[in-house]
Amino acid sequence: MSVKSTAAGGSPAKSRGRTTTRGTAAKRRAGEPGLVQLLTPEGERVEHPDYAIDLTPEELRGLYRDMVLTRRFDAEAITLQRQGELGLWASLLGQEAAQIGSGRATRPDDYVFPTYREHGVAWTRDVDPLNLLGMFRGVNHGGWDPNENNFQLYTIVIGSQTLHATGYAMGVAKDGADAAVIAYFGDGASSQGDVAEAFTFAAVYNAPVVFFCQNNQWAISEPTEKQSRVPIYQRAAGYGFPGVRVDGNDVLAVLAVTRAALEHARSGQGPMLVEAFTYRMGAHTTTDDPTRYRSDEEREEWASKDPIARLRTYLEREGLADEAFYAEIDTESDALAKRVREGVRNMPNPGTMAIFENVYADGSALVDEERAQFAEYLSSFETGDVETAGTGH
Amino acid sequence: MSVKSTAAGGSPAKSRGRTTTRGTAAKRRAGEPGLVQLLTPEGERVEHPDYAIDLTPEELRGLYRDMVLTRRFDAEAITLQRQGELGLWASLLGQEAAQIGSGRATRPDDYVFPTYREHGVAWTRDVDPLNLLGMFRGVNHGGWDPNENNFQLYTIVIGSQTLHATGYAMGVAKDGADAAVIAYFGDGASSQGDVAEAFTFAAVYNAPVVFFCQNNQWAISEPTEKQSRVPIYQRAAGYGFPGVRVDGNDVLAVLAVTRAALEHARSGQGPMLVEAFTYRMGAHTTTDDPTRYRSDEEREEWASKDPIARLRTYLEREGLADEAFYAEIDTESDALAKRVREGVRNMPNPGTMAIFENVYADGSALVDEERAQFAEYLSSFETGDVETAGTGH
Amino acid sequence: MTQTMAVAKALNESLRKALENDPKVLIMGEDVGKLGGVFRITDGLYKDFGEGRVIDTPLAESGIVGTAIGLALRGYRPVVEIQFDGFVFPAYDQIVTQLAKMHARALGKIKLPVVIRIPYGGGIGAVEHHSESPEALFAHVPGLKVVSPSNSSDAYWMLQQAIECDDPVIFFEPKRRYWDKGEVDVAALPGDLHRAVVAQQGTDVTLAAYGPMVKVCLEAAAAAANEGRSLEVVDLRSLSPIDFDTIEASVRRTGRLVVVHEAPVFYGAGAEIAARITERCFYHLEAPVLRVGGFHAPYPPARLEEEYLPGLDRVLDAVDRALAF
Amino acid sequence: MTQTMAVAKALNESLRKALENDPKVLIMGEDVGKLGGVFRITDGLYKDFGEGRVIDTPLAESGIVGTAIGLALRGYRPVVEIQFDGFVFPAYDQIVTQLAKMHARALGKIKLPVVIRIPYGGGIGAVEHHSESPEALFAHVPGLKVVSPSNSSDAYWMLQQAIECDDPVIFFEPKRRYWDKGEVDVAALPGDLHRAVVAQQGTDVTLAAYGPMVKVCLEAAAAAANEGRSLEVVDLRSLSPIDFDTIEASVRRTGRLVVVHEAPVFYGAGAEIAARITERCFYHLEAPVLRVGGFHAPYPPARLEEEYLPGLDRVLDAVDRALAF
Ligand SMILES: Cc1ncc(C[n+]2csc(CCOP(=O)(O)OP(=O)(O)O)c2C)c(N)n1
Ligand SMILES: Cc1ncc(C[n+]2csc(CCOP(=O)(O)OP(=O)(O)O)c2C)c(N)n1
Ligand SMILES: [Mg+2]
Ligand SMILES: [Mg+2]
Repeated sequence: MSVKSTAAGGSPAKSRGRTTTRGTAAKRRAGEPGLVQLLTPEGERVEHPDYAIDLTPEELRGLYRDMVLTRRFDAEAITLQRQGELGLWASLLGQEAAQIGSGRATRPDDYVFPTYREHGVAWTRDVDPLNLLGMFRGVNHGGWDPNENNFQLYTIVIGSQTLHATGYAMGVAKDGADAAVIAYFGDGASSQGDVAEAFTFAAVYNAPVVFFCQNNQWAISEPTEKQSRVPIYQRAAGYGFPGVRVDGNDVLAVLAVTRAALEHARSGQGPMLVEAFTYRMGAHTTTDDPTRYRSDEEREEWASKDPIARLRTYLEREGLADEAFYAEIDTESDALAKRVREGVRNMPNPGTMAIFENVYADGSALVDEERAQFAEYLSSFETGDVETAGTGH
Repeated sequence: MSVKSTAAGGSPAKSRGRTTTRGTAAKRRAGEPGLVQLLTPEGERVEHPDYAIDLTPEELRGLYRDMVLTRRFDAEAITLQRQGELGLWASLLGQEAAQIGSGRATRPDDYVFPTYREHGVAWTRDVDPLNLLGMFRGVNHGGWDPNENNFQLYTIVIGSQTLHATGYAMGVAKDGADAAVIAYFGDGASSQGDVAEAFTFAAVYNAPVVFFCQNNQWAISEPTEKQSRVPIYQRAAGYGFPGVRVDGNDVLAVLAVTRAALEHARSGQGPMLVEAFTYRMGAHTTTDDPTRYRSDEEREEWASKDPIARLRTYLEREGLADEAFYAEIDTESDALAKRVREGVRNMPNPGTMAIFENVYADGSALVDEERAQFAEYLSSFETGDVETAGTGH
Repeated sequence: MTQTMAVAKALNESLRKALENDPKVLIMGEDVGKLGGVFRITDGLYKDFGEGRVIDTPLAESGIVGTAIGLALRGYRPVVEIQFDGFVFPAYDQIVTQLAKMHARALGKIKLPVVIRIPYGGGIGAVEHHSESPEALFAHVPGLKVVSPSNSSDAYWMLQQAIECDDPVIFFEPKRRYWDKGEVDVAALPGDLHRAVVAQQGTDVTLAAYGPMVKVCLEAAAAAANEGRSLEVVDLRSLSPIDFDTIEASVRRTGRLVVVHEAPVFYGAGAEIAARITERCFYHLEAPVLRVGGFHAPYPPARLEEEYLPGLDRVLDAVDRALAF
Repeated sequence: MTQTMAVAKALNESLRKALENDPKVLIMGEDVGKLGGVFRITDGLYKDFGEGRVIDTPLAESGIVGTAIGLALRGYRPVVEIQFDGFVFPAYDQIVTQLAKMHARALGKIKLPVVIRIPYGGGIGAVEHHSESPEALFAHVPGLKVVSPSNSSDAYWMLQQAIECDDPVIFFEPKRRYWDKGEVDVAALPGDLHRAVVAQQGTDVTLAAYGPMVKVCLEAAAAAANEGRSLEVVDLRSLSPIDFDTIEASVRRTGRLVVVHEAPVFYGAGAEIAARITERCFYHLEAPVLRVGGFHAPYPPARLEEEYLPGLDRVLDAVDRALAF
């Protein structure tokens, strides 16, 4: 297949005016050129000249299952947050196709660098969902072994992981390994200097990395227009590699495009940027109140493009799954939710002295000293003036 | 007779050039797609469909004079460095057209944000050349009043001034002022995250700023390929504004393109990127040894595109200046060199207590305390144990 | 003219007043517009002053501070919000190499009246990067002023003063005190922005703290009083410069000093205070200056922060040790 | 096996040895390849090890450190060069929020063996940003180790050890000592990277210094000896952690301590040392710990640096004051 870029130089005469008023989402997005789509919002299968995909019914059902279970996991996490079991949750609601499609495009040897919202991608990498909950519960800052599933820790500082991904990809290339790297980031993150530097390094070293931008239209309260006045995928061309925009609510298109991009990288052609055009259906996190900055209509309009409903319509129309299949997924979902619920509730708090663990790999006399002093201090409560203990240290 | 670029169509253009060298010019431009040129290396006047310029003989002579005097100033600074009068010098040799052409395109109300090499631009802004030498002599870090000539202080941290320029331009737009801002930076700087963020802010706020990249092919020892695998001007499109590459050794083209870009900005159309394709003929700075990383042939090839020789050929061919003119410039050059030489030699060292000056605008008790203590310490030498004084404090 | 308001509200009113008083004042940051900031410190300002004065920026901290510098050069007085302490570092280069130095670079010919507001410190049960106390990393840098209010009145007045100051001011807001209420006299003439105040008089030991820890120290003083010990609490308010005179005067009375902050002790503000006060009060100190603060470890996950953060007991333990010396 | 070489050469040989010993070691930075670095510390390495091992990077410090982190995650051991002290700040975010914290974030399951070499300090007559001493801004950050050699032997061995260390190490090179020659025993087993050493024994006052200031202190000790005063000089070598035991042992002997560094005194390393040593040696100190260092002002233009930098006289003045206390 061919990977196209959209490059444009130009003279002042060709400059593009800037929209000062925001129309509805539909109006803004209507007629977006170059959006790769293989399944319409109405669940109709369409073809694209550059991106083809041919999946077995089983594979199609697998994608459906992935998305449903991911959504169920996400919903359970929101509930657990409301119940006080988690301190915070960043929901992926609405972004299931972007995450499952791209995650399923990766091979085991590929390496994933997520933000803090890639629960669906983690699912495709066989990361135990409970691992994702530790930092949101506040028992650790991540804590899993990234090398177990080639899935790096969640990274909160916006954009910084794109550089780690690029460096990792440079290493992959050095090793001559048959693998690629994928770096997730958001529309907001596209403004960070680190992301631009990652583009530069990846291009200059021809690193096998796919930059996967989930443009979910919002960076907390800021619409994408606050980050860029042209579609984000176009940025790649200016750095010398191809960019493509895919319907991020179309799991087939995301899978096809990401596969092609990863293959592009793996085969020595260097980096590629994929912009998955999607929508954050929920709040930014559980502490956010999106009613302060966006309209119900916009949300409703995107609800009609729901990635799961879309695939289900297609499966039903084509008769690719029977009732037993859907029933089984319901059962699986309940089991997953139960496991997550119980797992979180039983997740142990770290011991106090964990504060001093893993600051250094090779140890530090300073940490040793502070640990010893603190241990002595704590033990003073056991032996002596217990009456003041417990009111906070 | 009409001389047109083979790379671009457009309306027939008037030409003062001659047919005899047409092939050469066309071939050169064909090799560099999109390079705007109005004067060939052979001193031949050509037309460009998008950028026209019509200068009086006096204006043409003015540009020549600017370039010659700038070069002379630069040469004198190098000499002064060799003589130990300056600690360092960053020569602009070879970049006179890029700087004079762009600087002369600015209007008095426009504002310039330079790097550390824009001696030619400073010249066009009527900044006293002696001001530029303070930091290289080590008597200050710049020290002139940027608002006197709307020429900001030299900035050494690569790329950071592009954000200041963008913020300033946002202010210009807020004020509804009829002015534009121009930010200089190098090919190396194009890799800095700050420059990318400046592009983003400028585009999102439609700020009246021209990003002027002098691609002099080298960032110290690193060729441009270490910064980008596509021409730098193309980066603009991905941020939603126009980019253009101009022959940076062609003062007419630089003037025309920068004028258009500034007018684009001033007229509310937002930012623009100009890449001036030029060459650093000398060392990066006086401490650099370019023989370690680049070839004589390269330098010689670029010498044949010299910006000053090119304009002189044109002036001579067209009979636009007489011997008296050239003689006068020689005299002026000598006078300038003399003034600079004497000015530098007589430039006073700052007094010791200047260390504590201008740390804060509103003062600080801490600085006051340290100043007082140091003054007391210094005065102890006057009164008592003078024998240890003078061996370094 | 005294009103009761939370620290967050005091900051909000302070910004409102600044926007009203001076058309050159601008608010900039991520989500400061329609949303009113993740802590609602800018709530209502976008609505009342418009997007020309209250500016939602791209998600790029270096860009925010860098363009604020440019706006300041143009004559504006930008008040920048960094969303959380842990996200100031992408802007660190612009702050340290440009904002802090430009006035000196110009030999005083230009001014950089930029305020950078940073909600800081822990205690709100947040995830990584949302609970840090990086103030020492700014106080060490010449050219910056660093302050932190501990209560509503100081929140209100110190922010006004920071905005009026012609120097760059890093304004650290104690985020876990945002909801604490206090009296604000909006008509009172404020004192010097960089003066420390004795928040509680006492005779036995001086506690020096700032921002979120002042409350802890006041509680410690109250608890100690029950045991018959009289602690003096100095609210430093300013971390660069530091009002050593006020601390010195207190230590000359009490003979003992404990410095308390959330930031790691190692190379923290307490070190500077201990060093300088020991030099000034060598013969008045009955015990070495002791420090209570964060450990040399990344800020821990939320479930450990109660153990990690200096509280009443750790402060009183240090008081005990100072008295036992 | 003892050879005489300049500090710059010792660093070069050390890098060469590291590249030879471990195929995972990489050199990265601006102009480190063909040019051999602006100070020629990587001279010849590009030629001998190729562009796969000695990597000229785009001009972007955050990118350099950020990709070095990625390479470390892939199993490499990048040794990064920052061209000058004043240019490390664009990388500060990656260093502080990622490099320093990732090991803890993973509960120890991944390691970040990245060395960041920074030529630092003044005295070479350079322009702005080329003479700074930002070490405290790194030492305050948990998760980083910070060291600085003062002589050829330490340059050679400490760099080896930093590269072998599984933690991120910020390696500050005293640029004005690059050309100072010294003995290097390339066969000697090195001591602990974080141990301080007594560089000169004495009895009256302890001088503690690191990097470029060690030489000044040794000269001060020699000058003082002529006046019949015996100064002990401790070369700290490591700034995080600090070997307080060695300093304490010295101060228990001498009773007096002067800490010397180029960095601004305010919130500098001297503050931490003064605070901790005063706590440890309260009854042994005959005078408060005194500090000699940079002022709270931007590093001045070159023509003022001789006045600005702590020299013999300022050190001896502090010694006088310590003895007169
Ligand atoms: C450097 C930095 N600045 C600010 C934040 C606070 N913050 C967390 S998420 C977020 C918005 C991110 O938007 P986007 O990149 O579009 O990702 P999304 O949350 O939509 O998935 C912000 C501003 C941060 N985490 N890091
Ligand atoms: C942030 C930063 N990193 C490194 C340097 C050191 N340095 C000074 S000039 C230079 C090369 C700049 O190249 P370019 O941007 O092409 O400008 P030119 O010197 O060619 O005009 C470097 C690396 C610096 N000044 N700032
Ligand atoms: Mg988003
Ligand atoms: Mg260059």
